[in-house]
Parts: sequence; C-alpha cells; structure tokens
Amino acid sequence: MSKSRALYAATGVALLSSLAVACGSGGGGSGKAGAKAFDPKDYQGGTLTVLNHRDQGHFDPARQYTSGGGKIPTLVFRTLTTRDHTTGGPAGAKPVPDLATDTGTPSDGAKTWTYHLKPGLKYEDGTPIKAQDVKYGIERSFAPELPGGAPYLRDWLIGGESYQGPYQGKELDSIQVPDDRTIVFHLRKPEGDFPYLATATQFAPVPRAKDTGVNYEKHPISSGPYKVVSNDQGKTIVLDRNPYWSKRVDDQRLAGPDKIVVQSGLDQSVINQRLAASTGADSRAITTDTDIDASVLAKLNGPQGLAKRVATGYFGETWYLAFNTKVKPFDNQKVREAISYAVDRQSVINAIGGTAVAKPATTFLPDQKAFGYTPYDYFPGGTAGDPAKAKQALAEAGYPNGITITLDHTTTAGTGSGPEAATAVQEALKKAGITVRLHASEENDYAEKTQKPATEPGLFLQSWGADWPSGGPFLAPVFDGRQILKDGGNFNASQLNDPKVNAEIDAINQITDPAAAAARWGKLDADLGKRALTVPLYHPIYKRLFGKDVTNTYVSQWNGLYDLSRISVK
Amino acid sequence: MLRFLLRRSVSTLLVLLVLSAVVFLLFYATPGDPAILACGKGCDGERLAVVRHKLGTDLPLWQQYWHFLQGLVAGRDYDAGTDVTHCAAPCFGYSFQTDQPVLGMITSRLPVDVSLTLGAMVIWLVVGVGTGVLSALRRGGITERLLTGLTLAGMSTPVFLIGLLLMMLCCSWLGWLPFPQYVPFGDDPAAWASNLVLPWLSLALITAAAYARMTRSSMLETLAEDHIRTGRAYGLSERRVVTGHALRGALTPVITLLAIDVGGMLGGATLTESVFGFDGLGRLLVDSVNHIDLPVVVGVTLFAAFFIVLANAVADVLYAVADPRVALA
Amino acid sequence: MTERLLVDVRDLRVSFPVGIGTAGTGTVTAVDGLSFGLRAGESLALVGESGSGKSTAAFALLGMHRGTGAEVSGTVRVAGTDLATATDAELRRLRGNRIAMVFQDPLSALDPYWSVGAQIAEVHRVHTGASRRASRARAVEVLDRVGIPDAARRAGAHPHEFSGGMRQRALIAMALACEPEVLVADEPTTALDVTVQAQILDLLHDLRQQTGMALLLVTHDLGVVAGATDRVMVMQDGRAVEHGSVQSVLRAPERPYTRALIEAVPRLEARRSAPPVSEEVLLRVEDLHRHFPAPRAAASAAASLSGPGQAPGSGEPSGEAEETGAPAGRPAAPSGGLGRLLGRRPRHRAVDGVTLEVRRGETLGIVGESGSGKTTLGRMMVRLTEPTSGRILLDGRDIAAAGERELRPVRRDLQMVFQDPVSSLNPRRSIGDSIAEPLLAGGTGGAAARSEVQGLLERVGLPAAWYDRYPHEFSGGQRQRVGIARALAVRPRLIVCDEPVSALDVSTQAQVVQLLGELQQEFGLALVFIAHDLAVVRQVSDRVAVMRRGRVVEQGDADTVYDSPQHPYTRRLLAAVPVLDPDEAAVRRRARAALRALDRSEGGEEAQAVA
Amino acid sequence: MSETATVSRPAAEATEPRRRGQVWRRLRRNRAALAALGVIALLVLFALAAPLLAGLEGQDPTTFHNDLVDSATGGVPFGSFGGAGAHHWLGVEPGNGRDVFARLAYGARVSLAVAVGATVVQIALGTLIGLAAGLGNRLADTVLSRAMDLVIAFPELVFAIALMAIVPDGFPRPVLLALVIGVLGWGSPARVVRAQVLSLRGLDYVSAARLGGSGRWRIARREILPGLAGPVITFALLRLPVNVASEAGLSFLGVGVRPPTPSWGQMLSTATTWYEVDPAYVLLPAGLLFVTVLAFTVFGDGLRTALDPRAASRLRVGTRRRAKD
Repeated sequence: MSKSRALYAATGVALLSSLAVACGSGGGGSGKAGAKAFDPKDYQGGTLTVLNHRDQGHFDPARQYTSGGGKIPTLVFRTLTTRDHTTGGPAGAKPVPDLATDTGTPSDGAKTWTYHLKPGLKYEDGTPIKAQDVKYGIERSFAPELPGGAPYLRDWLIGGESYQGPYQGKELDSIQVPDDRTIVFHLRKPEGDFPYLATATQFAPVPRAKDTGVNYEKHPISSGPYKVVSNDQGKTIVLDRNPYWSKRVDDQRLAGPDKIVVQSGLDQSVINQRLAASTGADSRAITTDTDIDASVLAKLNGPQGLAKRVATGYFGETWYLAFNTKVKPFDNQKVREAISYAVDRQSVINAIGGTAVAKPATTFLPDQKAFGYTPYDYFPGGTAGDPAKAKQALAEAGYPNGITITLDHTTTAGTGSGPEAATAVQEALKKAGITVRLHASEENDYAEKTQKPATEPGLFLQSWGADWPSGGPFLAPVFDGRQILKDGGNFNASQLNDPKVNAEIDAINQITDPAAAAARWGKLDADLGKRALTVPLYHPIYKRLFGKDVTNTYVSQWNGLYDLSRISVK
Repeated sequence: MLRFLLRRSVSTLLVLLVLSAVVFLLFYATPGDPAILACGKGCDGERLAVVRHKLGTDLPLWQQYWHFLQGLVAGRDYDAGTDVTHCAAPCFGYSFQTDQPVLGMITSRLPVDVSLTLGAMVIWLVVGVGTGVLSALRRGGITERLLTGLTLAGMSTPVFLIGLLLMMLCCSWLGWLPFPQYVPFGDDPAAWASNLVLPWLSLALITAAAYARMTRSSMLETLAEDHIRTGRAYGLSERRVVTGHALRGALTPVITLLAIDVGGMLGGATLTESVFGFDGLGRLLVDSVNHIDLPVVVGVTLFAAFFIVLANAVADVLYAVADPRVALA
Repeated sequence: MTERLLVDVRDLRVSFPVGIGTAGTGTVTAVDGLSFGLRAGESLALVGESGSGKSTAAFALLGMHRGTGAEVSGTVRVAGTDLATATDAELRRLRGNRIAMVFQDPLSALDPYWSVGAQIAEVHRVHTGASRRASRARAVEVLDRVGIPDAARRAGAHPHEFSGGMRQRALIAMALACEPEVLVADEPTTALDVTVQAQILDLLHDLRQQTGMALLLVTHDLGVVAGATDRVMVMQDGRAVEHGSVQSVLRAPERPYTRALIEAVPRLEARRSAPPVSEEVLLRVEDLHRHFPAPRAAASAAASLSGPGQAPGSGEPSGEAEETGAPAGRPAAPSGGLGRLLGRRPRHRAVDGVTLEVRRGETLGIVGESGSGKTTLGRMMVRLTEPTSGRILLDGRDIAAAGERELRPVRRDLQMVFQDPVSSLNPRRSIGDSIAEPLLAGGTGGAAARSEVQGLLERVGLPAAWYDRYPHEFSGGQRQRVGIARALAVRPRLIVCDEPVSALDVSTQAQVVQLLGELQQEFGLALVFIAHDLAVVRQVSDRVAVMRRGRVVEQGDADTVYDSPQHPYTRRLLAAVPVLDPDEAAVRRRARAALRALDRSEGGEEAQAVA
Repeated sequence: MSETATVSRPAAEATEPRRRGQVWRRLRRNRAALAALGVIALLVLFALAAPLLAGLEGQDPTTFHNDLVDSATGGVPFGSFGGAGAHHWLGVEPGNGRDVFARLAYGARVSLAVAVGATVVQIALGTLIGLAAGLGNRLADTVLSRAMDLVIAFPELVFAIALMAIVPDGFPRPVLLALVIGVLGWGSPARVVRAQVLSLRGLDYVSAARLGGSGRWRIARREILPGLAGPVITFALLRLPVNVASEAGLSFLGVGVRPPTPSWGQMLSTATTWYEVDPAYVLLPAGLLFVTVLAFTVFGDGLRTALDPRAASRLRVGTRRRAKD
C-alpha cells in the first residue's frame, strides 16, 4: 500500500520503494557503464553531503515506510533482502539477498517463507547479528508506540492484526527462530511478493538489549557500512564508517565516502542553486529528494555543463484525478468520461515543471514493464484535451448546459496536488463547459480528509506510487473493494467494490512468477481503465543535480532516489 | 530596581500565560488530527487511540493545557509505552512529529537567529544611525534629500523582496557570493560570515531605514532643544555639541528600539529565513504550524514572545541607564 | 577703560523667513533698527511684550542667528569683536567666555544627560584649556558662588535633581565659569515662583556689583526692572520706543505705550473698591484632601505612552513634578500594569486638609506658588477632580462624593475659567459652538442657543458675528473672553478662575480682570480667583487665602492679609513681589537679604526646595 | 516591529489650531508627497480598471497559453522579457502562459483591497478599544492596556499563518486576509488612540464640557473623537503600506490568496524559482509592490509633516515662545 509522495512528505514518513530500471546519468564516467567499468577503490574517502528538502523523519527501522531504498537507511540498516544495488539497469528491480543467504524459500504454496543469515555478520559494536534480532526488529514495528511503518506485516503475518508489539511481553508466534541463523515466517495467505517486502527496514535486526524504545532512533545500532554519529532530529544526520562492516560480508554496497552528512529542511530552490553552483563542499553534494526546477532546466545546456550533472530516473508513480463515485455527479460514468476527455495534460505537466520532469499518462499503471504496463487511451483528449468530445459526453450524461463541480487540492505549491495543477485542470475543464470551483486544504488536513470515505470529496488530485515494482501493490489498494477503510487511510477513492475485480486480484497474488503476474496486472488495469474511475494525468520523471565531484550516480527506479550505497566523491 | 524586576517578571509571566492559552485555544480549533498524522498509513482505531493517548490529545483541552503548565514549572513524565521519559523543567514537551524535545529543537535553531540578528544589527546600527545623523546635520541639503529618499525606499522594500533581489544579483548574476547556507560559527567563522552577508544585508537594510528615520527625527528634536542652544551659546564647537550633547539624547530612543527589534528577531525572522532557506525558529514555527505540531508551536511562540517581553524590559532598563531622569520603580 | 563700549549695537535688524519647507515666501522683521551700548558694570533691561523682538536682539549679541537662516544687518560689536565679520572660531571664543547668557527655562537649557558640574566644567575647559580636574574644581567654585549648598556634592547631580531656582543658579554659575565681561539674561525668572524670582534677581544684582560685569536683562515684566538694572529700553514691534534710566522711564514715561505698560502692571497696593458683600456662605469646603500617587518615572518606549497613573486633568502634578525631580513634559510611562498590584507608591498630598468658604457675590483670592495645591483645590470646588476626603458643601449640601449623575443638577452652578487659553477651547469647534455646548447639552434648541450665545459674545466684548470663527483666529485675551462667556452661559453662581490672566500680556491682563469684575457685579457671581501673582489677586479679591504645600497658611480679608501678614510665608511672599519704584525696590532687596539671613540662621534655605 | 515604534508617538499638538486648508497648502508644497499621491491615484485606477485594461489588451488573468511557454525547459516563456509583445504587454507567466499584465492589474485589486480592508479593521478596532481604554475607568483601562501590550507582543506573522491555516477554505480568502491582518494589528493604533484620548481628556476644553453638563458619550463624540481624526488618519496612511507588505508576505509564504486569484505576493512567490531565467517575472510584481509601498509611505509621511509642522519651525533660535512670555 502506498500513496502520494506529497502527502507523506510532510508527515516525515519515508517514502516508498519501487521498481528499478536504472538509467545512468551522464555523470563523471559512471552512469551507463554501470558498476563494472567503475573502480570504487580509486574513490574511497571524502565526505558526501546530502542536501534535502524533507526531514529524514524517524530514524528507527520500525518507523520507516518500507525500505527507504537507496536513501540513508540502507546505509545503516541491512535487511533480509534488498533491491539489487549492483546494477543500474532494469535488473535493479530484482530483490537480492542481503543479510540472508537467498531471497527466501517459499513453502506451503508461498504461505511459509524461510531465511538463513549469512555467517560472520556483526553490528557496529562487534556483537554478532542473530536471527532473533531480526524477529525482534519486526515485532517492534507492531508496537503502537512506534507507528509509521507499512501495514503489510500486520496484514500478512498470522496474528499480525492483533499483535501489539514486544513491549507488553508477548512474542509474535508466526515468526519462528529455530536457531541463531534461521528465521521462518508464517503467512495467512500466499504472498509471492514476500521477497520484495523483506527489503523493508522492519526486516533489519535490532538487538533487544540495545532497544531504547522511542529513543532508539537517536542511536540505532548499525548493521550496515555506516553508523550514526549524530542525529539532530532528522534534520542533520552524520554518518561515519562502521568498523565491523566490510565488503567481504556485503556484496551490495560500495560505501565510497568516509563520511556522509545529511542536511534536511533546505529550500528546494536553494538546493538546486547550490548544486548548480557546486562550490566548496557542495561539489561533493547530492540531493535525494529535490527535482531540478525551472531555473536549472533553462540553463541545462548552457556553458556550465549542467546537463552532465543531472541524473534522470523513472519511478513507478502516477498522478491522477480521483473520483469518489459515491458523490454526485461522479457516480455518472459519462460525467467522469467528459472530464477525462477535457483534461489538458500539457497544462498540468507545465504546472509542475514541464516535459522534462513529467510525461503524460493515460494508463493507471506506470509505463514500466515490471508493473505490467499495457497501453490504452479510452478517452483520448490528446495533450491539450478535447472539449468537443467532453461536451458531447456531458450532454449524454444529462448536462447539456454544462455543470459546476468542486475540485479539492492541497495548498502546497509545485506539487501534482497543489494549486497550480488544480488551476490547470480548472482552466481545461472550463473550455468544456465544466465550471470548477477549487477547494484547497493544508496537506495534512487534505490527507486526512481524502482518506476517509465519510469525508472524501467527489473530485481531488491524488497520486499513487509503488512500494515495490509490481502491479499488486499498485492496483490492489486503489481498486480492491475489501480495502475500503472506514476509519481513514483509505486509498480506494472511487470506492469500487466489484467482486470480479477482487477475485482477480486474489488470483494474481498467488502467482509467484513475476512476468506472468505482470501480464495479468496489465490486463486488469486496462479493464479498469474503461470505467473511468480515475483520470491519469502524468508519470513523473526524476531529474536531480549532483555536485561536480560526485561520481557513480544513478537514480534508483525502485524509489526514484539516488542510490547512496554506490556513490563516490572525488 | 529590584521592585521593577519583580514587577516585570510577574507581568512577563502573565503575558506568557495568556499567550500560551491563546495558542492552545487557537490550535485546538485547527483541522486535522495530529494522531492520524503521527500514526501513519493503515492506522486503525485501536492503534490510533494508543497514539492519541501517547500524544495526550485524548484529554480535554484544559487538561492538556494544565499538563503543559505543569511540565513547564515542574517537569513531567512521558509514558512512551516502551519506557517512561522524564522531561525536566522547563519542559515544553515533545514534538508530535519527531518526538524530539521541543526545547532542544528550539535551542538547536537559536544560533541561526542569533547569528542573523546580531550580524544584521551591527550593519543596521552603523548604516541606520549614521544615515540618520548625517541627514539631520545636512538638513535641507541635497544630501538629506537623497538620504531621505533612500530611507523611504528602504522602508518600502519588503524583506523577502530585497533578499530575493540581492540573491539574484550577487549569487546568480554576478556570482560574487555563494548561495547562502547556514554554517555554524564554530565550524568555520569565515564561511559563517560569508554565507550570512546577504541575509544580514537584507535584514539590515530595511531595519536601517527605520533607524535612520528615527535617528534623524530624534536628532532633529534634540538639536532643537534648548540645551543644545546653550552649548552653542557657550562656545562649544558644533562637533562637540553634536557628539557630546545631541547624539546622546538622540540615541536614547534608538537604544530602546534596538532592544525591542533584537528581541523580535531572535524569536525568528521568518521571511528572511524563508527566502534564504535558513533553518531558524521562524521556519520551525511555520513548519510546525503546517504540521499541527502543537508542542512545537506553543514552545516557539512562547519563546518568541518571551524574547519580545524580555526585550521590552531590557529596553526599559537601557532607557533608564541612558537617561538619568528615568528611575526604575 | 570705561569709555570703551563693551557692547555696541548699531542699527540692528533681524528678519526671519516665513514659510515652512521650501524657501521663504516672505520675511518677518523681528528687530528693526535697534541701537544701544553697554559699558563694563552697566546694566540695561530690554522690556517688551511678547513678539517685541527683545529676545531676538539679545540672541544677536552672541551671534546666535548665524546659520539659522535669519538675516542680520547693522553692527554688533562685543568686547571689540565685530560679530558680522568674526569667524566661527572667533565667535566660539567669545561665547561663554567674554559674553555669557542665562536662559529663560533653566530645565531645558541644561543637558539632562550630564551632571551640572560636568556641563560647567566643559565650558570652562573649552575656553581655558584647563585640566579636567581644574575645571571640575572651578565648577564647584562657581556653584558655591551662586549659593548652591554643598556644591562639591551637588556638582555631580543631574539638572532634574535640582529645583527650578537651583537650576537657574546653576545656569548662572555656568555663565560665571569664565568670568565674562557681559552677561545676557533672557527672561531669567519667568519660569520661577515669585520668591525664587526675587532670589535670582538679587543674585544677579550682587554678582554685577562684585564682578563688575555688564548685564543685559531681557524681560516682559517691568516690575522686575526696577530692582535689577540701571537703564531700561522699552521695545515694541522690534523697535526701541523709549530708552533711559530706570528712574526716569518708570517715573516719567514719555511714550503712551510705556505708560500703558506701567499702568498695566498690577500693584500690590491697589485695593479692590467693591461694595461689601453678603455674609451668606455659598460654598464651603471642610478638611478637604486630595492625594495623588507620587509621580513615577520609569519610562518605557515600549509601554503605553501615557500611563493611567497620571491623574489626567489635574493641573498640579506637572508643577509638582519639577519640585520632586521628575522631568515634566517627558512622558513618564509606567510599564507593566501589574505593578499596581504589588504595592502602593508613596502618595503626594496635593491638597492637605483645607477648610474655607466662598460667600455669595464675593471674590475669594487664592494665592500660592507652583505646587501649592491651589489648582487642585479649585478643580475640586467645581468637582472636576474628586476629593480624596473631606466635604464640599454647596448651599449646605455635600457634593464631595456625588457621582456624575447626582452632580448634573449642580453643574450649572459651578463653572470654571481656565488658565491656558489654547487648550481651553476645542480647536475643531467654532467658538460659538463651544459656548453653546452646555446649552445644547442641557436641551436648549439650536436657534435659541445661538441667539443666547451671540448675546454673551457681545457681553464679553466680542462681535456676535464671530460665532462661527475658530479659536486659532483669536488672540489669547480674546480666547479668554470666550472662555468666560462659556462659563457664563449656564448662569452659574460661582466661577472658579484658575490663573485666568497669567498667560496674557500685561495690557490684556488688566482688561480681562476688569471684565471679570464687571460681570461679577452684573450677574451677582461669586468668584474664586486663583493666581500666583499677589498683585492681581489683591486687585480683585475681597478675601484672600494663601496656600503652601497643600495647606492654607493664612486667610482673611484681603487688606488685612496684605497689610499685616501674620504667617512668615505670607510675609516672604509679599517681600518678594517686585515693585516699580527703584528706590522701593532697593529697600525691599535689603529686607529680603535680612529675611534670608534670618532663615539661614534658623537652618536651611526653605524656599529652595531640594529634591 | 519597528513601524509601531516609529509611528506611535502621539500627536500631542492636538490643541494647535489646524485647518484643512492649511494642511492642504502645506501638503501642496511637498512635491514628493504630491507625486506619491499621483502614483496612488494611478494605482487605484489601475486596480479599479483591471477588467477594462485587460480587455483593452485582449487578455484575461486566468487563461493558460501553453503555446507561449517552453515546456521542455519547465515553462520559460518564449521570447525576450518574459514573452512581452503586442498581445501580451508585459509577457506571460512562466509555466502556464497567463498574461502578466492582466494578472498584475487584477492582483492590484487584491493587494489594495486587502491592505485597505486590513487597515480599516485595524483602525476601527484600535480606535474603539483605544477610546474605551482612554475614557473608561481604571480597571477597563488596565485590562485593555494589557491586552494591547499582549497583541503587540504577539509574533504577528506566526499567528497570521496559523489563523489563515485554521479557517476553512470556503471563507473568501481576501476577506479573511484583511480580517486576520486587521485583527492582529489593532494593538498599536489602540495605543496611539488611547494616548491621544488621555492627552485630550486632560485638556481644559473637555473639563469645560464636563462642567457644562455634557455626558460621557457626548464628550467622547463631540470633543474627543474629532481630535483623533488627525493622528488616526496619519496612522492609517502609514499603516497601509505595512499592510500591503503583510499581504504580499503572507501570499509569498503561501498562506495568502489562493490561485487562480492573482496577487503580487503570490506572483513573487512563484517567481523565486524563475528569477534566473525570467527576471522580468520577478521584477514586475516586485517593482509594483515596491512602488505601491513607497507611494503610500511617502504620502503618509508628507501628510504627517503637514499635520505636524512643528518639527520644521522648531529649529529657529529665539522665536520659540513659552506660554508665559
């Protein structure tokens, strides 16, 4: 389950993860050539600075949302599996073993998963990592005191829905540890995607003796190449080498820089200015969360050679107009179709930064193979919208003289759910005789409101990103009628509850072959598309600047972030 | 003096008390439930209740307020479920968002505002008072007109505007200075200063205009006073009259204004911080308002108000020190 | 070298540009062809009403007009230096060194931020180049010379810690610091009480005798002249109209203007010639008290600019402030209202147990120096100020504690004429409206009120057609007439006149006093006439009460009080009153010296109230 | 902070005779103030005639022109100076191609209306509360004075942000802005009014009215209120530019008016990302904002000088007279 980046950005919950089709940037002899042509030994040392807009948030493995991917957590928390860091290509979307010897052995029709730990793993204090610690780490994430993690563990593990964490003295029996290096998970139903889930930080080991509850994040015990030296409330985090980590026990991470300093809370334009200027320490800086803005785009091909310092990536994410079919007139498919025809995707894309950072979307699934992308465009409006067809549909719907509707959006500027995008939609619909009133909310308020069926508006801007590169987590939360959550946290905005759709989702979940599953997901998406339950607007393109002395940069397409574990600074 | 301090302390406390109550009330009305935000996705009723209880938002408003006051005076214990944390007085509580102690969040950002304020202060004092004195002495001349025009222009420029333009000019077009980022003084004093030049300038130029104006009118007023005439009538040189007699009287109101301005800025220079992307108290406040992070909002507001009220008291003391006619009672 | 003129002024002309902001739209000639000379040891008084150019002329002696935009022509030579051609440096060497000036308002003339001694020492140092220590010693020396007790300690005090008289002494000490040849005193006693005025004038006289310096005294008060200078020059509209020895000018004035001036000076001997009045008591105050919180001086730029602690509407505290050391005129702003909860400040007893009565149709004069509580008493009589305790009986009914509603019926009986002709009229209402206000408030119709007011205007000597004019179009005397008309509008039985003429020129004073007398006869009014000027009070009063520090020290029939004063304070007051006869003035000066010697032997110079 | 300190000096010279004609004559001699008045008139005209002017240009403030911006570079307008030309006099907005001239004109309406509204609220509240404090009994005065101190001690911007955030979106934003800025800013006008009332209340002509039997409200209405006009008008005029800047600041921070309603502050806020590639888009609203604030400041200043010419006449030596002279 995952959702709008913008919405969660503010809550400080770390972002999703997803597919990878790593496309190298052009930077300093790295990029396309991938890891092979690059000798990290030449680039050991130095300090890497990360300039970020959003806070790192809770630096507790139990409280991170899924893996945090290539961001900071993967440098400190090793998990049972991880995404493939070693390659930048589409193969990067594959889960690979990390702490475990393999990506897991399914049994009982994918309802039981068994893992064995590699030998010789140690924490930053030299004590050995045990399977019990992995179990304890997962148990912690059930504690209500440590909220923030993804709900998959609660939904999948037997007894997970009622387990309240280890602090009340209870263990979760569906995780068994027969010996120090073996861990077995018992699931309620078959989950072929379990190896993907095992990349989440909840699967990082936590030594029970060092657990300080809510204060653990001040000094989490590292199992990765770096340890936390200081953590100023997620604003500034300083990482130093973990002396008990070596490449011998980790084939995924290169850990080039000696030291990594993360500065958060910076203004996005400031980040871009600094990276463009790339002077002093900023020449060894990157950002993991700020896309280039107009000022950079416009001088990309200028004399500064900025074009060489941009890393581009595609993250599985879709921004769309969400309909609540329980609210008139959006219960009328013809109205939804009219809006689909009328939308001007070019305007929306311009509103968030132009063709360099987004491409128009007509399908709900991202246009990447791993998701099972199946092209379709049932209500073609071109890039500028088709007001005539829209008017026609509207007339068919019984509104020959136009209609007035309300569009909800957030107050956060520059995002796909922000006022600019909303205004772009408003303008386009105006041409089709649809008068749009805008209703803005502060983004936390917006999240709360749109995620509760009782308060959900009829039409609003929304996005969905993948927790891992597979069609399941992309479609199920949005279209599975059993996932309509009354108390909040609902992402099935259309409130579709079609037994046939539900059954199809269950059926695909049993497939353990990713390719076969992807084809079925694509088919399901294409079927759903005919119902005009959403108006897909665009898929984002991630373009990020990095300092001139940074090498081996590429944007992970699992989550659209730089992979810090392979980066080097001159 | 002692009585003044006592009286001032009590009234300061009262002001802060009312202020905190107003802030509590105000944010109680804010839409959005901090518990849902803190709890994350897929948070069901039971877990939500636990989080609410942990945050204390399940209690009625007055109880929340009472606990807050208790924490301030005597410290309070936080039961985080996993363990009990004692937050020693003065306890502003823990952030809903990050679970960090509010006091720590505030003190960690304070250096930014202190750096901003003090550096800017030096500039605006020199520029402002200098301009004011000069235009008072050159009264009626072309210099004065020019200075008055500049002063009015300075006063008319919103701080974010001048910051923006300065950055555009110095960093982007001319490339004279790096794009400002805050470097702690302890890390690298030179970098600290060079990064702060533009924020200082934009804060200072605007404030300097107000000071120039004030100094000028206060200087003119003092120059028109009878004792200045006395000085002239007794053969004191113009320089002596100005520096020895007029300036002192003219600067007394400036000193009090200075205390108040500095007090206000220490509590957060929101717009300046915003323009330059500095992470000071102002931004902390704006962020926490956006995130309905009540403990942080209350904490920063009280801190800011405390500076202002304190500055008022300091202004009074300075006034009394500067002006022998004034006694503190 | 007595032949040489120390000060030689020939055909002096001073004119000021008029118009604000841009260059002059015209000029006003303040001094027009003035000539006079002054030798060592000589003394000359420049006398004239306000606007006669006397101060302007005095300032010209120090070259003070240089750089102000004023045009100065003619020659002014001081101690051999031609001020027109002197360089700035020469001018500076002259000022304070060879010619020194004493100003009208000693509080504002001293720098409030510096100690008195330091200011005097600075002047000495600038001119002599003496060491800091030597200048300091000189400052103490001259302070002692002008009669500041404990001068060595007092030199370290700031001006606000001095009483008015002591400040003027300090200023004179500053003038003496470099032993100048010429002393210019510009209205040196105008801001002072009569007893202090006498001391200062005596001091100037003594100093001139001892040092042999020349004295130029600028004053509006002919009475002051008699005892202070040898020669007098009367000025009118920038010109000298009469010039001669004090004896000849005062005894046999040649010009009608001079004569008018002299006649207008109230004389202590002038008695009231009015028919005896009834014994029936109209208003009686018994053991009346009014206490104010002592002025608080914590100023705060941030806090409210005018604290509620200042009793608004009481004229007295500002006068009082001067005596107790708080700077009058500066906003003394208390901060933190909570402070009031934390203990009471000491109380100042403005009126401290006064008992007296006003009879039907009579004039009761109340005299006293500033801070004596006379204004507060007057305001309590008409219930503008609430008494702290005591009784006010109007026709036997106590109105001391009456609320505004209960007071309404008696408001019409008790009216007041105020001192300041500027602030007593609303600048935004026509004078007719201001006079008609009580009628309109009382329910009289607009047309009826208008004709009634027009009648009143004519009665006080103003054209009825001026109904619609605004106060700024009137002179001080005319405004005071308007104020009287307003008081009369409701046909009161008692009018309290609080210093009704003290802000007016002498010639106008007499007219207003006369008008009041006429109206009293015509309307059968009882008047309470409050003034610091003993002569004026005697002129108008049937009975007199003398106030000092909130108490009535002596009261009785006017002639009795004036002719055979019982209380020593009354005696001292009377002795201090200046007289027009130079010989008489000399006699009185000796009498005062004797009285002072007596006081000193009794310990402490009482009149010099020290903070 | 500083603006409160510089304007809160009470006009104690209320007793000085002052005629409208005189003030106007003084004002007329102040060329800068006259020029400022002219600029203000132009600005008001610009705002009032926004639909007309936009119509004249053939544009409106909301229509997108995707063809006029280069999407590949994030939406930089084609052409120089932000795409200015015959059809779009001042160019188009980057990103969406809306007409800058039309938006500036419509934005002027918002900026001026909000500033004027806020000033009216501030002055109305301030006058009411200041009057009540100045004329009320001791308790009322103490309570209200403390309230003034409190309001002035409020970190204003913060409260504005908070208030703007908690009011639901249905409420018209410009009205809300004016109310919020107004409600947070009554402290200093109240102080000025109270001080003025206290000084007026102590004047003899008020005492005379009391003696004449006028009731409290009659006195307040007929004797006190007219005396407040001068200082209050001056205060309002000097406050206006501050409020223009406040509106711009709040919109700059993103809590002001909502798109598509144009506002200068909001345009500036968007412009921050464009200043390197489309400086015109920064300079136009910035210049307009600057000129507006400057014009109001200069005019307010001129009016204050015209109302209080003492400072000008005071310097002359020897002509200053005391009441007793």
